[in-house]
Amino acid sequence: MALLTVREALRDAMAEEMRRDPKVFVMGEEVAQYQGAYKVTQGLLEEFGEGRVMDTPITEYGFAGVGVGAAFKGLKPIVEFMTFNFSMQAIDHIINSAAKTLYMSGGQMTCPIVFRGPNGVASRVGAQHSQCFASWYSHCPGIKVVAPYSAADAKGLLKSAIRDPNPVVFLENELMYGRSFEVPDDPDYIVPLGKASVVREGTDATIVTFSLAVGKALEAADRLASQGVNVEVIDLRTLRPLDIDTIVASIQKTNRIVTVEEGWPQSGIGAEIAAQVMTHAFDFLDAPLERVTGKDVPLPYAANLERLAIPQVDDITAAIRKVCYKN
Amino acid sequence: MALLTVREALRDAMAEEMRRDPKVFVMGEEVAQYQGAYKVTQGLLEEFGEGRVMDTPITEYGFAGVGVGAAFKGLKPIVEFMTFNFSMQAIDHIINSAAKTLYMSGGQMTCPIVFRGPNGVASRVGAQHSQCFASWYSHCPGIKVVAPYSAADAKGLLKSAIRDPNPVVFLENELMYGRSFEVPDDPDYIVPLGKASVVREGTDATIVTFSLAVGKALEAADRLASQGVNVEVIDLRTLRPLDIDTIVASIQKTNRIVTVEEGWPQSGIGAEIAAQVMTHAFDFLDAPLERVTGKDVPLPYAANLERLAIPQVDDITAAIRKVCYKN
Amino acid sequence: MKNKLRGQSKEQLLKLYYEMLLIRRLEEKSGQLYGMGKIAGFCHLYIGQEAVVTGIQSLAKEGDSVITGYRDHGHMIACGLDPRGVLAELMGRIDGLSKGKGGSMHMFSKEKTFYGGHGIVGAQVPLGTGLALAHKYENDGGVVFAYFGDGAANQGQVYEAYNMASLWKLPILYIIENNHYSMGTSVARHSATDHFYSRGAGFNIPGELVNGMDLFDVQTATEKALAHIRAGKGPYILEMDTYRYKGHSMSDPGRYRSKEEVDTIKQDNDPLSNCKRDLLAHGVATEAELKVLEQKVKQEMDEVVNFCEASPEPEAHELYTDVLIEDKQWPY
Amino acid sequence: MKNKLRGQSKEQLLKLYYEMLLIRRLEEKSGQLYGMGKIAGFCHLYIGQEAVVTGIQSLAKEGDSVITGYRDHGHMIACGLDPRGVLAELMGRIDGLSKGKGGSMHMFSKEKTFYGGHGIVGAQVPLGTGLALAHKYENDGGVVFAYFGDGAANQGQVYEAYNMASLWKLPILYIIENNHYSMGTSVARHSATDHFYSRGAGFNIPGELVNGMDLFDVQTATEKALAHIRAGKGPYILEMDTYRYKGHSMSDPGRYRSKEEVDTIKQDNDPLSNCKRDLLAHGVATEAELKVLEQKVKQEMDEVVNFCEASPEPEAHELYTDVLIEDKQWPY
Ligand SMILES: Cc1ncc(C[n+]2csc(CCOP(=O)(O)OP(=O)(O)O)c2C)c(N)n1
Ligand SMILES: Cc1ncc(C[n+]2csc(CCOP(=O)(O)OP(=O)(O)O)c2C)c(N)n1
Ligand SMILES: [Mg+2]
Ligand SMILES: [Mg+2]
Repeated sequence: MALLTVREALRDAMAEEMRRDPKVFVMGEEVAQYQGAYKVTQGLLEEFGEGRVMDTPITEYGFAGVGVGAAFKGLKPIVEFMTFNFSMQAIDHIINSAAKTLYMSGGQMTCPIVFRGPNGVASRVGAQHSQCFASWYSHCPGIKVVAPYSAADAKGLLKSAIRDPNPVVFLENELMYGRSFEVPDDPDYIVPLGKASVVREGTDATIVTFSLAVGKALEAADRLASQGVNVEVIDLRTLRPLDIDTIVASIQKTNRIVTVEEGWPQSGIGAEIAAQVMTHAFDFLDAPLERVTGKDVPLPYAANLERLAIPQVDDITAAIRKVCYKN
Repeated sequence: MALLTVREALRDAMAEEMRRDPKVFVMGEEVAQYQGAYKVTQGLLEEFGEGRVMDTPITEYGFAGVGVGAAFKGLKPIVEFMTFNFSMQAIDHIINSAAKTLYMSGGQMTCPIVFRGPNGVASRVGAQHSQCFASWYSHCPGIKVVAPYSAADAKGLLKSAIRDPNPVVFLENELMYGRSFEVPDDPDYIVPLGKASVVREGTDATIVTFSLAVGKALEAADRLASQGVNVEVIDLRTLRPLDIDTIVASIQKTNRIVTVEEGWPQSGIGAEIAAQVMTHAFDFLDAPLERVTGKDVPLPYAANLERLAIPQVDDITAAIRKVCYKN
Repeated sequence: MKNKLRGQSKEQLLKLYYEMLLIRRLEEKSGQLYGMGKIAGFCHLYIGQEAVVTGIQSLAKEGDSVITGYRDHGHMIACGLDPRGVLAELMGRIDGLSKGKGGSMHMFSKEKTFYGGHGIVGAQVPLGTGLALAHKYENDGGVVFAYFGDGAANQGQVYEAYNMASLWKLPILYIIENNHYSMGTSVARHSATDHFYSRGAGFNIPGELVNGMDLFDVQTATEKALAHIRAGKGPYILEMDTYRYKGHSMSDPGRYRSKEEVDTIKQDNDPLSNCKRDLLAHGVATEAELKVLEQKVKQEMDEVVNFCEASPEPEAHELYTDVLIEDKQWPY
Repeated sequence: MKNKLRGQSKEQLLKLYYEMLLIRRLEEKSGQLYGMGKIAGFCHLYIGQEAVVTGIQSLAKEGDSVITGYRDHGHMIACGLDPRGVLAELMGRIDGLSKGKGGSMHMFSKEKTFYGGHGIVGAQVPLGTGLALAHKYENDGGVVFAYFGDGAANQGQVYEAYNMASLWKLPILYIIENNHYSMGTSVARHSATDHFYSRGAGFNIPGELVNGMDLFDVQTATEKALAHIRAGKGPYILEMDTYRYKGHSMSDPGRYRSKEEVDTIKQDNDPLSNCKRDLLAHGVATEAELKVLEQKVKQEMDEVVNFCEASPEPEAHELYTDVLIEDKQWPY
């Protein structure tokens, strides 16, 4: 085990896969000479050269299309969006060109591409730079959607995403880049897409969450433990396909569930889990599912309002207490 | 009352509002000389001239931005997308420029714009031309999202949308354009945004749906009536803000609910309703909510597969029988 | 004047004429089958533009790549694809190139390096540029042929692609099929300029206007452009002045142009007639020989239709296949 | 040489110099406050480019509209906005132009017809074109000034907007502030061409390259462009050759260029020094007079900072306001 930041883990994942497969390359704004706007591609240009680490102009629609075209021809592009907010310019190629073409071609045209970059709220960057795309992308068939929390998962999942023959949307979180975690040394360490992880076992209630909010959920669980409430925390890790089995198994044990996400509530990840829990675990529920989400507003800039807009540990503990009827 | 097609009702709504307010204008591909790709803007060029009915090049990103800019300056554009599939090219302006700017400007910058056009599955046009955007748009704060079924609602809601000071995404359905309904003659007939409509009263179960699927729900209700099951049908009409009160009131009566939508299941409209029903009506539910949705696949072209991919009356009756435990 | 035919052999020349004929007959047949309800949805016919793709693809080499929009039937024929795979797809049958799941606008052939068939106006331009990036990455000498319309030529993504292709010197030929209309909107009403070939100048890409109704003019211009591209000098733009005889898609009554306008072109500047005229004038073939060819195409088309009519719809389970590649080999 | 100052009065000239100074000091102060943690997130300083917006806006008329990207503080000053509204916004306070809810990149003033402050690269170009459409629609004689960077100049939406603006002859001046870098990427590395003004040619829009470090050159070019636009001849492009002294945003260490490169420009071609030199050379003012002005700006800035420090954060309920306009007047 080595202590690595999420940033280093992601970089290592790319570097290892680029060593392993000459068809893997990285493209995006500032990924080469600048070493990445958030330094996630640090050192890649030096090791792999300009031909495989390509700075692009600020033309997301265009370069996402270029990436998809290259993938149609068998290359394995990793397309970095400086942040996923800018993927809105490119979303037509992600959905219409990457996600739908395998189907529209009757299985002929594969598109082994990874779209990655920071997603969701960063810090004080305002409404246009803080959107969470978890719900949008995971709504759509034809792609896989990943959103890791720990550095080990970030590395293992990104390696899986690069090797996966399908288009993968890989949602990172800028505020996680600097956090450190133990990561297995084994360069063949790899985490399967589509499997959630129980990051803390518990018996009284289940929190289902992903990305940065996993940390807040764990903190909430710690606090609740000292109040005698024993919470299980599930890190979804992959949002499409969604690992409902792990969620249902947990509910069968705890009978209570809270979802936590930073994105907007309406038709978010929590909504989908609510619907599936109804279908698959209705009779096990001792309380209605509670959702903790980002507030239903564009993200404000002011420090105090920003804090109010995103889920805090207190919101999570309150939701757990509510489903446990401990008010 | 007059018998009008949805197409005529939409045209009349635009024409009446253009007569009423000189700041209202229409722009989009083929809206003027061609009279609309689906003839929804029939006659507008002749009545209002080139200055107010403007054909655009096929540049959705650009002309959506132009519309938003014009709205910032106080005009009231109606931007037609030939279909909402192409709004993916423009979605950055719809969300980042139109939906978020009022908030980011502390309330200064208004954006009274309507984005309208056919949404979802048409007939045999394949995966790139059949996506339903109900979930994506209704996920986002800062806009209202409307999806009418009947001609009267289409007219009354579009008039409201044009008068509304906020950006409105108005999702029509190509297959509905030719269907006729009674429409009040009163040119001041207008339907408020944000209110669902109980289109059929019933006692045994509730169907919540919108757009074209309302017709299928009514057909299913008819069939079920002959089997002694008395179904209430709610037409949401507006997807954001969602009228949860009408849904909850119905569940308090029927204790059973089925949602029907043509879009993909994951984090769709039905998912949101499931979550809200859990919160607001958990104790009234005698069965878990059932979702009837488009299949989780890109839409196929072949006639037989297309039929299988979208909700049919049989799927709805089966879901109702399931929540009524009549299998 | 012999030069006009560019020194091509009789066999080569007849093959070209045959291909244009095949495209036209296939399109006519598609129109008929559409009328009979056997083809549905959007169906965009290529009639009138046959010389463009036939001329250009006649200069393609093995390993080059092709990509276009939704008006793609002709391009597939020019790529050497069996018309049965095309028509069966139009009819939504399992023997279609996409097993009936794509339809008219969405067909592909990895074998013939034909990369679609794309329904979103302009999308094929960055996608094609990505194919070119792959050719350069693999250093395989291949060139991309990326076709798009005059309407598509206004799309912003085209200019984003131009910039990258030029900056990175990618091997790609951009072909603007200017058929004078973007659906119902004439070029004068959708574009600030009459022509599009010169818009590459702002991105250091040479461009040229070509008579797209003359197969041999198309070939000559293509040869020059390919010399530039294959020499590693980066992209090139050819704007083909051409014309579409039929409506934009099957539902278009075509009120935005006069019958005279269409008829004049059909009579005076039809690409097939032009070619036939040249073949006869240069003594390449006799009227009788060409008649035989025409008969052959007709017969071939009948066989194609019979085959397609007999092809079944995809089985119901196909609804759920090809959404994702189910790769059981993880961790790969 | 008197001509150089374009016959402007002493008052006018000193106002221009004052404005440039004010922008620079405001930006320096913002940098300091950022360092102290009182400003956060993205903050893009305009230092080095002051002559561009000052020169151009000096020729704006009442009723004209302005729009730009995220590097917008200078533009607001040039539009006559109170620096307190700008700095309070940067600090996330209720007296900010957006009540603290927008931040550095998102400020607006309907009163001063300043339409933002937009965070998505390139977005302001179609948005500005829409403002121009509104001016034409209302036939109010107004012109739009739409500013964007060299990096933004590659965005496809720019060309879509060019095409519409030219086709519809909209009253808009497109100003490309070419500061030679798009974040860490030099023009040579992000663009197939060294310059951007000539890309308008493909859309029938005239364009010109201007020394953006010289206030008076900027004014002269702007005057010519505005004459074209106000005569109803449609859009015009001015590419301003300029330079950004600071990092792209506050977190940028600037390793992509040498200290010498930056220092040379600061020393030899600073827009404020250039202006000062001209004012002195033409006897418009003495060193002492300019010193007084500099003192005045310094003092003003101190007052601005004091005001902003005292301004409170928005109240918690503001989290939920301004999402939608709550209009109680339905059916209106
Ligand atoms: C982004 C987008 N907008 C609109 C459409 C609808 N549409 C399909 S083809 C077409 C006209 C395209 O004209 P052109 O590029 O000249 O090609 P042509 O049809 O003449 O071959 C339009 C508007 C689309 N498919 N994609
Ligand atoms: C669509 C989009 N992509 C990326 C970014 C991130 N970004 C912000 S500014 C910038 C560089 C822009 O450079 P330029 O247009 O030259 O303007 P300058 O910053 O030099 O004023 C980038 C990449 C963004 N805001 N929007
Ligand atoms: Mg055309
Ligand atoms: Mg720049």
